[in-house]
Amino acid sequence: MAEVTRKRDKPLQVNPVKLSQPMGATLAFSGVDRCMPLMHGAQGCTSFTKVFFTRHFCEPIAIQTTAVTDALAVLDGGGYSIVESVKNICKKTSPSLIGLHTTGLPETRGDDLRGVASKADFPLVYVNTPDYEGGFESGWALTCKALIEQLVAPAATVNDNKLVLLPHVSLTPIEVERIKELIESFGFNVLALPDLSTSLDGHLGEKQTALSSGGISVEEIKALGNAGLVISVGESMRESAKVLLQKNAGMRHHHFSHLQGLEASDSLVELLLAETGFNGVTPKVERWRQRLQDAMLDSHFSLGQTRILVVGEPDQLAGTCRILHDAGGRVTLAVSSVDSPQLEKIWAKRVLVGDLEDAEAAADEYDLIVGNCHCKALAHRLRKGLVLRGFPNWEEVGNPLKNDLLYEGGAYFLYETANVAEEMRGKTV
Amino acid sequence: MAEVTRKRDKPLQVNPVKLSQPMGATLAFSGVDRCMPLMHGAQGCTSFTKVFFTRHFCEPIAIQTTAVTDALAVLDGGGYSIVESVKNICKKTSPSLIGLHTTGLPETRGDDLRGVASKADFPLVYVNTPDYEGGFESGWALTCKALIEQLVAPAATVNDNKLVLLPHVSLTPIEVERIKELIESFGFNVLALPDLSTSLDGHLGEKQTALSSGGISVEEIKALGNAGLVISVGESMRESAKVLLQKNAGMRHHHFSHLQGLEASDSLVELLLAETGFNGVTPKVERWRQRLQDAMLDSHFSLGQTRILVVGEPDQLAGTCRILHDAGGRVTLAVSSVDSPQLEKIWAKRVLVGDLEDAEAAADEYDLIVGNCHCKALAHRLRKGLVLRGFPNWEEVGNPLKNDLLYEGGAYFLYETANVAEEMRGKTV
Amino acid sequence: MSSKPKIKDLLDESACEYNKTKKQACNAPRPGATTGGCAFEGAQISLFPYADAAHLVHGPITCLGSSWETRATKTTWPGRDLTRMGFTTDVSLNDVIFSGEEKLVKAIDYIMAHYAPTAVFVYSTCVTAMIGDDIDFICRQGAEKHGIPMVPVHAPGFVGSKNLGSRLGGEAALQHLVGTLEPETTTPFDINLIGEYNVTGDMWQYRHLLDKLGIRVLATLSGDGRIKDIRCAHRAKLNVIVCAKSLVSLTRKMHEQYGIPSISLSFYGKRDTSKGLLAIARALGDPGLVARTKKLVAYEEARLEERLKPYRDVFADKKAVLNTGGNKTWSIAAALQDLGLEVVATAVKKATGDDRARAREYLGEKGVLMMNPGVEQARLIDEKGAHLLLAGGRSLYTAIKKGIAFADVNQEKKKSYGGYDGLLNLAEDLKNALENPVFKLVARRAPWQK
Amino acid sequence: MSSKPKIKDLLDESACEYNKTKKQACNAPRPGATTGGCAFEGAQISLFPYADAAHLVHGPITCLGSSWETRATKTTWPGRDLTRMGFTTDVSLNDVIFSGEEKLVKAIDYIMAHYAPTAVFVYSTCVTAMIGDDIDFICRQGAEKHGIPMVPVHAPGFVGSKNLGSRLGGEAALQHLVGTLEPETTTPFDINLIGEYNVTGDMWQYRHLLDKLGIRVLATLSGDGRIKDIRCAHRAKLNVIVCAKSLVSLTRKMHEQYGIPSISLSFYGKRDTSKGLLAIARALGDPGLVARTKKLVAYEEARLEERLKPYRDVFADKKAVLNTGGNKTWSIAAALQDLGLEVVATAVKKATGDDRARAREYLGEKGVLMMNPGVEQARLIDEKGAHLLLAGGRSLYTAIKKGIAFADVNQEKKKSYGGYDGLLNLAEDLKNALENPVFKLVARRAPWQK
Repeated sequence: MAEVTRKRDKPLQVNPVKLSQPMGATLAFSGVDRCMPLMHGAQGCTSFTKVFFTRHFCEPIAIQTTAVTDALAVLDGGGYSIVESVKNICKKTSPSLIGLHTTGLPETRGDDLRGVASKADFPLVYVNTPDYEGGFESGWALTCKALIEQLVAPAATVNDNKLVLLPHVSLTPIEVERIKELIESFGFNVLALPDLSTSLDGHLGEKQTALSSGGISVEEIKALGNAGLVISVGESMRESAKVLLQKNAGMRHHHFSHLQGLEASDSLVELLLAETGFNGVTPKVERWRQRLQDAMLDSHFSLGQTRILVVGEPDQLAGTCRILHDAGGRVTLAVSSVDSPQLEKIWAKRVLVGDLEDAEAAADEYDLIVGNCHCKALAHRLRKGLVLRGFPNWEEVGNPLKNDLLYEGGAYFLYETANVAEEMRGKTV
Repeated sequence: MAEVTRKRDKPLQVNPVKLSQPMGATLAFSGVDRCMPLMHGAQGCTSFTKVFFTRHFCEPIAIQTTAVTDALAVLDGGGYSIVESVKNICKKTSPSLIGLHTTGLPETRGDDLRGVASKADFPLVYVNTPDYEGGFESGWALTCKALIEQLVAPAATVNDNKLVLLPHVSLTPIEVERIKELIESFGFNVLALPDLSTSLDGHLGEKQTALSSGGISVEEIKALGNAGLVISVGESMRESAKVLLQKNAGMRHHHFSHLQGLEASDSLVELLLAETGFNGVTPKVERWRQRLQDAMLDSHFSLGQTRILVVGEPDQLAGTCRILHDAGGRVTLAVSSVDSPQLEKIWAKRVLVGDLEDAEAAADEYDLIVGNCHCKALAHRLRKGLVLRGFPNWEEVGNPLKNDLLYEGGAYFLYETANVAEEMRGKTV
Repeated sequence: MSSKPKIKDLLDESACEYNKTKKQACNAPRPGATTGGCAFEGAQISLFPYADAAHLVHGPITCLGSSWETRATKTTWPGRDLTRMGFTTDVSLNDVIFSGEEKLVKAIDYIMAHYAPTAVFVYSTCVTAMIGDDIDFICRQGAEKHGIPMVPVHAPGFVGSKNLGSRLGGEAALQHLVGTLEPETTTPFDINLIGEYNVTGDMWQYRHLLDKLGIRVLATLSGDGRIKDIRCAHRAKLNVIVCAKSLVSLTRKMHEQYGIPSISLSFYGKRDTSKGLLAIARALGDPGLVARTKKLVAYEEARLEERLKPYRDVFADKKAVLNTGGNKTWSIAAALQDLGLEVVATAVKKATGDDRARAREYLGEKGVLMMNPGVEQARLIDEKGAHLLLAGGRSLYTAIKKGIAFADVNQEKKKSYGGYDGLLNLAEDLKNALENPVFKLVARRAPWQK
Repeated sequence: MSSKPKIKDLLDESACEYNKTKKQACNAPRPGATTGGCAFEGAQISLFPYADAAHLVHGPITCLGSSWETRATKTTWPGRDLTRMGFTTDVSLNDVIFSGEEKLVKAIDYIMAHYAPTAVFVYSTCVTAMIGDDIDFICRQGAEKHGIPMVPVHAPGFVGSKNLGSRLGGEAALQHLVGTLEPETTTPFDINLIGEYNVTGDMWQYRHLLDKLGIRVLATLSGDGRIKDIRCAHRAKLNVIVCAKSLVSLTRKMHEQYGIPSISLSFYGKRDTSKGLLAIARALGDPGLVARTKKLVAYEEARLEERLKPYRDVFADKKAVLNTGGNKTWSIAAALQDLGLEVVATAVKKATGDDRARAREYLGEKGVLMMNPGVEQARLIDEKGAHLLLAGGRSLYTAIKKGIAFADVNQEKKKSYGGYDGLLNLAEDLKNALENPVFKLVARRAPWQK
């Protein structure tokens, strides 16, 4: 499909799109109810991460640091600072889970996380997420996998009405909610792991706690083993699905690369129809499909003459590029933060593992950018249209409610993009 | 509340916001299933109206004209051209209703509409909507009233589960749908009159006809008389509610000035709780209320420093100004297309019946504009932010799906407005 | 003395060779079965592009409220672009009862005080025509008071179609503006462009070529036009009617009054643009100019061909069905052919006899002239194996059902398709349509319908 | 020779009078109970505003990937603003195993080839410090090769807090830049601004006043700074530390090495701005300058008062509770008082002894210094009848519960509150908060909860 350039020939990142693996882990733990994500490393990683997500979600973010310091860095081996952290966290709050994840520092030192965790006298899930490997998407995926491996109880029977949804990191809270809603309309009891739709969706809670509030509960995670069906969304989540299936031989699994656009949405519905034997959907779903069809037609003329750069995580690129392509958008370049098997399947002329300097160098290939707020300076400098998507978006409020998925979200996304494209053309004419 | 200037001291409209009464009538008839709106006047009024709505909704618009001409204009008295029109329309299609509405021409001439209509051997509702009186909002409201007066059968019993919703002209299709959905979640069977949510919501239908497709059916209108409850939204709809209540002494009526913002949304829910005796709402509604609260807080800092001009129809202004005010927005000026009792209740510093020249003269009173696409040139010239709302919006696709109402729509509207305000400030700094 | 033109005379316009057979249809729209704009709209179309003049609509709000800012008629006028503004007296019931004349006078004064235009057009509309407001008198008075031309335009909607309105607009300009001023200089190659409204900048696609040839556009009616220029239009050596049958009577009168000959042509597509330029040169009667024009045309055609090369592969062996009306029936067909597409059918239902003849000429014997396109087009797509349907929005569904590409010929255009360069825009848009997967995709059946 | 500063020395900084009692807390953050940035962030903060220098972060992606474009530190640098760019070697597992030095060298070469900065700062981070990459050597080599200063910054996150990092950044500048160039001219009134990062343009709120007084800003560390200026900083007559305790050791060393005295002040609020300007004038020791400054201060204060008039009514009798940390504890309090608000309480939990003393000074005996603001603030709002809570985002819920206005003191600011003019911005924002109905409204109970 696309011409994929994986190998970076640059010795550095200039204006990076890439985000770190431990940050993905933090976010995944934020989708577990009353969890305290505990980042193992120097205090700065945690501080940066906290500020990053606080600004993106406009919500207080629960997270703590093992605050590894100079002296300890060499001597400790991780045990002391982790044990101390757990102690100090529990002094102030009572989390249902501590989500221990590493940064590059303890990994370089070679901390024995498993050893420390095995001795913890507190519910704790650990995951190795050095920031010199992988990225945001893999950090989230590894954490999801760790949650399954370390928490889910093996089971022998299945509950056919119970369905586990494994969403990739770039799905917004509202998007996860909408997938759940669609599946629920077929009579399933859906559990998303992780589940940001009830934790970071931007709601005014009764009171503030220092822990994540909302998300899937630890008890629910433990009991996932008897779900009849597992649906993973995004290439990065395949591995999580695999380990979940190892918990119960009776589980069945379906995978979706993404859920954007008519075809992908149809596939999910088709699967659900097949699984349930239903012969129809709710009138609402039916209506939104017709609206997406109309949105595709209403936006096709504008998008058909628009050359687009999409910037983001691999699984995010897959869906976004596809829906744009389907409505005629000419995705001439997709800049991916990291490498992924997903890249080959992306509907773009050219896919590049790169940074925003690379995007800038290709400026005459596109008219409009879909990407995070770091793209704003770029768009401004190059006079391109901009649709803000992905992490971070510090320029806008309301990020958790941006829905580009399935029939409804697809319609809105196409309208928004076409409108930005026209606005941009109006300016440059 | 506001300082209201009703009297125009100008002998003309310069860059008008005002739209004509017959156009409001056309739109109202478009919310009746398989109706053919028939505008009585010269062909141009119809042609302008058709193009206007086609571009706004991105949909083919069903409408015909009596095509009054020079010669006939003086002689005919309306009878001939109306009867001929009905005949010609029925040659090609089989409408369930013909919606006859006038323009200034036959009204000036003094056509006896009632007389002609009484002799029609076809289902026909007529309404006098000269364009030298009233405006868009009153044309819609008069039509709704005419539909009730001329179609609804009087009744003596009521069905407590049946509820009639009377929405004002500026509510978008999706907004009407969302009101219906909320009310339906309390177990009501809701019928909206008119109902654009199923006709002009922008869906790809099975096949195209020359008639409106979707909307409330004529049979349903005829049977509205036994509804237990009537809910009118917008000052302009009070009269329609009144005539509906005359059809059945057992009906009860509740009125809402608008349904934007936390308080108004709460009032509707409160009413529904009281009427049904339910002691709670669906988890979804509950969640969206929390999200609206959060949106108010997330947007308050930005809106609190933003001075806003809102332009539109009176009932539209009422809701939009209120939700902005509630989140701290400083609505310094509201420009209304026409006069209305609603104007006194508008949450703005100053309300003016006027045009965009008046708005331009007050340019240093605001930073951001909420208004129709005619405001674009203004915003561009004056370097103001712009949130496109109201009729017409030819600059954007997807207008039928813009939802600013109730908890969910309110949250999205505040986020959108705050984001535009910040974007605007970022540019001018 | 009223400035109202005699409608019947205009309808009987002798210069319109197919008029005899169509008079009835032109004349009386059928109630309940009519589409298209009214005379008022037509008059606005023909006069509105004067950006230095105020266009004041004397009527209720429908006439202007629904129509201002709908036409992208571009201008180089350095002052405030009055075509992007809307002025209307918005007459009320009170005015209907007691006359709207006082309001109109005040409105003119207001406009003069605030916008100082170089002229004011006052458009009567159905209601104000019926109540008998004397716009002739008011304009005369206003012109005297303010010292600029004020033009009453008598084209209320009820007198007839858009087409008729355009003629009425032209008449008003002829009667009140043409011949009221003398140009500072004249040249042997002065022409007027009549009926070119510069929508989306169409005129600018060829005007620079006229400049290059030394042909001066003295005045336009009315694209990127100036009031002072149209007032001098009687000194032109040639009237060039651009794709606008409706103004034939205007040019005939100018011939009668000022001895200016006229030619009618189109700047749509490569061949017609070339033909048009040569026709002007020939009509101006200078052999040197004709030679220069031939050279220029050859150069421009070669340049265009070069730039069309990337599109050749996309269009090769592609067949199109065209469903539109009027002169688009053949002018778009010609442009499509210029791009290398085969036009297998074109609708002629809403075309004049002249247009049909031209369509036949361009399509050849094999081409189908559809008299009932709504029914025929679907069948022809199958029979001919067409790849592209160009039609109005309602036909989109036909294209989707057939799974072929669609282009909306009525879509409000933002870029010009005129002249040589405009053809590149058309090529780009059609390429985008042909390559757009949406038409096939959107036809997917829903999972629950399988 | 390593350029690594001795951390212990910095922590023991004698110029910090409250240090003795707080050493432990400064030194070791408590695992699982620590907030705030690391040394790397602090170093970036203090050096990043040099827009003409490239800031290359040698480490894995977390350090820069999450932090670039987060600080609105404004500049007048006419070249490409390098503070709005992010450069990082993004070290991989391979680099961790085999050393990242080669990559770093190439990265520097790349930056020089593509962006030609006037200097390069190379920041070590936890991982690259642990694997022992020799950034001193690489910078030395790079400086020789490219002929510009290359500054190794040894502030990996694990050495300590943001505060310590700022000192380390300052040390790096002192060691590698200060004194490496001579200014073209000097004046008797040359000063350096130390610790002013011109965030949101704070510095520009008073810099024009210094200009007016004839005080020249020779160099800044580092707001709107230039590399060539900081290299000449050793010729200043005075170091002015702006609201930044952390750089006290730097100025002490500059005093020792170059004999430059220093003063510490704040430009926040009316009184402190005036005091600050006068302190500079006095420290420069010129009676004429002092007299001029007094006059200017009087003029500016009067001008400010005039412009604050419209706000007086809004703030009259309004009481505020302030919950923040560090020097904001008293500096914001002072500014609030300047606006006419009564500050009934301020949090001192996260303040130094010096800050607490100042807070007491500003609030007087009646004011409450909160040691446990999380618990105390809600009670104090009731007791004192406060109208406004200024705190971090988490306290918003307290304000809502109490139905009073809230202002987020940690909110990422886009406009400056500094100097006289900045106080007007603060006034406007607080007026907006006090008048905003949202805090009361959002507290409405849901209909189903009534």
